[in-house]
Amino acid sequence: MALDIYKVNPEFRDIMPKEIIDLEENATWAQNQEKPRGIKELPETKELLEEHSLCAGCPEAATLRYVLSALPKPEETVIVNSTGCTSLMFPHIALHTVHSLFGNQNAVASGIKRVLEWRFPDKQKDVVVLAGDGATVDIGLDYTLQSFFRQEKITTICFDNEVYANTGGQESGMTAKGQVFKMAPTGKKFDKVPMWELAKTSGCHYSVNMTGSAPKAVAKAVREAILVAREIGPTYLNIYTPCILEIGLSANEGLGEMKAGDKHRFEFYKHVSPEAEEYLKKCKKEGIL
Amino acid sequence: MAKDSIKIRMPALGGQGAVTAAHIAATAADTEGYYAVSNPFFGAEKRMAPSESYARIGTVPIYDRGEVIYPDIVMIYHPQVITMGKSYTMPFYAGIKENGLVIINSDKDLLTAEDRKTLDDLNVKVLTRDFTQFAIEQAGTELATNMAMLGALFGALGTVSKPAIEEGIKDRFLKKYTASGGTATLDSVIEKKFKKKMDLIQKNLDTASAAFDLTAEWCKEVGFEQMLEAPGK
Amino acid sequence: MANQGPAYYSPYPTATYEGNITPPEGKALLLEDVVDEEVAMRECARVMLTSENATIFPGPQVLYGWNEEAKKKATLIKEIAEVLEAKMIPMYDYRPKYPKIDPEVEINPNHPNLTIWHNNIKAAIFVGVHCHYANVALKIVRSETDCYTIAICGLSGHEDAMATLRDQHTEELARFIEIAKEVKAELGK
Amino acid sequence: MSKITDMTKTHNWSGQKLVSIEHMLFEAPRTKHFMTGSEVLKEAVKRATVDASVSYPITPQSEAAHLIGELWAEGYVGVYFRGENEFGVMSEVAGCSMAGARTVTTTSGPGTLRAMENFAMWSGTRAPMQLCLMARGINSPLSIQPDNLEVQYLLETGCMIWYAENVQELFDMSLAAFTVAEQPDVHVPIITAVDGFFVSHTREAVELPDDDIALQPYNPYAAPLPPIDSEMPPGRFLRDPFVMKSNYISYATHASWQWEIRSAVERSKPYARKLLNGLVHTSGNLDAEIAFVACGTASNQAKEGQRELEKLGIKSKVIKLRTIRPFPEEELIKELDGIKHVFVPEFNVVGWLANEVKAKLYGKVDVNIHAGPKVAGGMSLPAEAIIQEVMEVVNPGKGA
Repeated sequence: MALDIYKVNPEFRDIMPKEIIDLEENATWAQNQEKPRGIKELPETKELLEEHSLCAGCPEAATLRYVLSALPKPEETVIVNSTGCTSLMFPHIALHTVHSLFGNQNAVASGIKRVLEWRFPDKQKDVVVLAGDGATVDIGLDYTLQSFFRQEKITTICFDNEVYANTGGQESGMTAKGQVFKMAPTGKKFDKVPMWELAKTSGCHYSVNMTGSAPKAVAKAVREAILVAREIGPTYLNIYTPCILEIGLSANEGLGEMKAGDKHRFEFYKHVSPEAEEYLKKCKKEGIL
Repeated sequence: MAKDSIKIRMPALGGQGAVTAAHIAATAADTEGYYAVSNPFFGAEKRMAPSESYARIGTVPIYDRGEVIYPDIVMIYHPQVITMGKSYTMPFYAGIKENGLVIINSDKDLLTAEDRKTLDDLNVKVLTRDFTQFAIEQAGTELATNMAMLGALFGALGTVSKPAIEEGIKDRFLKKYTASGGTATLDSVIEKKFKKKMDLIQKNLDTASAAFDLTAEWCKEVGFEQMLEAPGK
Repeated sequence: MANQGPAYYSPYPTATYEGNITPPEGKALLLEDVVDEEVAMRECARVMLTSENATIFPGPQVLYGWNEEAKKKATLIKEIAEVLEAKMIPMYDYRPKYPKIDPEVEINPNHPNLTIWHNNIKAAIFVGVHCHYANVALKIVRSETDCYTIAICGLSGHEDAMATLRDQHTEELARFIEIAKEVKAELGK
Repeated sequence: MSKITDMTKTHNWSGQKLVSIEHMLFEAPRTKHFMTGSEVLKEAVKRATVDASVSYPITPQSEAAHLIGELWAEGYVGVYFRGENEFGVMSEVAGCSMAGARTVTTTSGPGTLRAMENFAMWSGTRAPMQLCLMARGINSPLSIQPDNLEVQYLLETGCMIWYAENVQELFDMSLAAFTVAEQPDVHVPIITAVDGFFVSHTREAVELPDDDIALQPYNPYAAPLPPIDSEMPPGRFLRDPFVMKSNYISYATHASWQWEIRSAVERSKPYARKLLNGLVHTSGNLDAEIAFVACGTASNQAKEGQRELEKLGIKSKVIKLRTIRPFPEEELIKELDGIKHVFVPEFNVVGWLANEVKAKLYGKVDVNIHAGPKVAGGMSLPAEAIIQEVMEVVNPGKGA
């Protein structure tokens, strides 16, 4: 039934704007496809994200497009957000989503996931958390980690821009040591929180640190993380999506910044638990990866 | 003149079973046809630290809740309530009403001359007795002290029958009740001690019954009159 | 554009603060009066047939074919539009749209007044809109426009509309069509 | 564990026969039990076809929260776990409720304040869960005693607030609460408050229907917003979007949204009048010139005071407010006909109910409103104290 919520009744097709008809006819819903959805379809198909008000050239906006293109089954996926720049995109995602409060995203997602499992025992509904580094690692750290400890079957994606961007550029726990931001006028005094490692030791079966520079790599990680969360347990993705505004780059320089990160501070890190490893092999065999 | 309702305060030490006793007292009174309410003191009680519970019994609906400030009956479960001031209320008889009753579990008289005068002026009768020793004699364990105290209470009241008390005790130990972790542990210790639940209940009943008789006899001796109206039909 | 001034920035007073709430089961609400459903249906039809640019705003619950009732309702609503000679402008989702809506072709609950102003709509039916967003929109509309609003609701109705019908399912919509046809004939249209 | 698919048209997943709230409250035969407030909440939840509950320990609500866990283990409740702290728990139950579950949780005192940000979010997102609040003191200094100051903090959260006087009322109210909160035109959270310990830990007689019946399940599709389950249009749906002026929209959306929450609370009145047998209950001497206006245990104490005053030849009546949000203004004004002195007994240092009563009656009724007698920090409020306060006002200088 989930895909039916996008089907426009014939009586109203003539009055509906194109973007809505497109969503029904031209988006890559998993149910309509044999092959896994992916980044390659972005140019030809209707995207799940409509126009939003992030800064021009924001790497977060681009990375969200990759994430949405890679959801294994968007029509059965709920995304939980938190306060921050990302929340300016959320109303425009063509899925059921929740904003809630600043920092409580993994708690809300835990409740949603458990109830969806209870209400739909015969369906597979994915719950994904997508929030910034302030929400995930500072104000919401307790709820992030506790959801890992409890082995909640959700995927947590942190768009790590190393700063509180929406509030105007303040230091976060994910800011690099020495960086001067507001509230750290003489530079940050402690190291960047190694959240991907905390995720591993806190029980995540899949934990990745990467940048948003390579769309395919992002899509692959998203897909693997969600599949592992379905069957095995919590998964975590830390994706560097720099705030070009706060580090003084122009709209076309975000990609270069991420590429530089790939070689240095955001060198690819991946932890996969043995159970997850085995499960992913199985997925590959079955062609769902 | 007998009253339409009375309030009972039970200062004790954590682990003595005063909360359980108040619970059973109210259940027994309810069985007898009274309105009855029981509650513990609302604190972070620990074993051997002060602990207090309350029961209210009447022939009219009982609205009053919480700590009993003006009791008709005060039951002291442990000498340390008086000697070490392990009590929420000082002195232990604070607020006691005229013609009231104090029951003290102690092997010696703990009242000062001043205490005695205050209580005499209010015509409050005092029964001091070693109910712990009594429990050991009757049930073979000091854990039945609360049953002895309970029996003493009803012996003094005279209007709640032994079958109703029996009902109250059985209800408490046969049904599943919510209890704090400490109480639940003690429940299981008691159960282990008696091996069989019915054995435990019988010993408790016997202890309460013997204390009932003893106190009823004492009331006659000292001229303690009926305090609470008989329950309505 | 309707009158606007400091008092109109807030949609206060809402109907509940004037003492009006949703009608009891089996009844309808016309302004502050609880009336029989048929009385309200007649009045709704009359207003729609006699007001400038009467428009129906179908919401997501009827726009999409997510269950059998929605599919049947879609057919009936189309017929209502034909009988009432009303235009249809969809409220297809509730997002605060960026950068702006096109008031010719859509209505958005966050600023429904824009569509009403732009199209000079003097009477409108909200149908299939989730109650919360219907109420958010109706409160704005009642304070910022002079549009006569009608809420045809599958649940408990909407006191912030000028007229509301509650528990409206396919049977009730069919009955409304019949009544609208009668009223239309009476009006000599 | 039960499965939701075990539910039939006539029976829920734990095999209980589904009945209407009217049958549950007014028609089903009842038998007498002797239990505490914590135990009776379990009995209510057991009969309420509850999908989900999340718990966290804090005195005095812990026992009620344990017992709901037992119901889950016994198959009566679908989802149950211990959260990390009250802020987390109140977010977890928000997730449960938004995902379409009939949801209940409990908290007390400092837990209420820790979770505070959630309550306005709950009402803002029209999530109709029930919070059973067993009120206690708030820090500092630390106290676990019955004191209901925390209720004042909840008054403007947009949640309904009902106040139960005793164990029996807690049972009946918490069942009615699910039904009223889930009405499509209400559909906001409900806080059923009791004074901790005075109700949670006090053992008294209650009349309960048998436990082989239960309320009809919650229907998340008869709601003012779609549940977050990808099963109801619109497919593009953020449950609680940014609507502030900066990038989109206007002030009007947020304002209208907030008025709508308050309107929803008002719309609960007819349902509550029916299921609670009125929003106020009055007892005592109906021709009196002295009235106590109270809620919760304070109305219990006022009744004790009224009875003692009557023995002294002084007439008074007790007007018990059963709902605080919505505030039963009409009913209260009617009950105050002929009254000269209003006393508002309370278990907190502020006198928040007196403030409420004064604000709501200002300019409408010509009575003297005395903010008291009040006690705080968990003290009892004996009839003796009530009599003294009344005497000082009506019979100054002469004492009781």
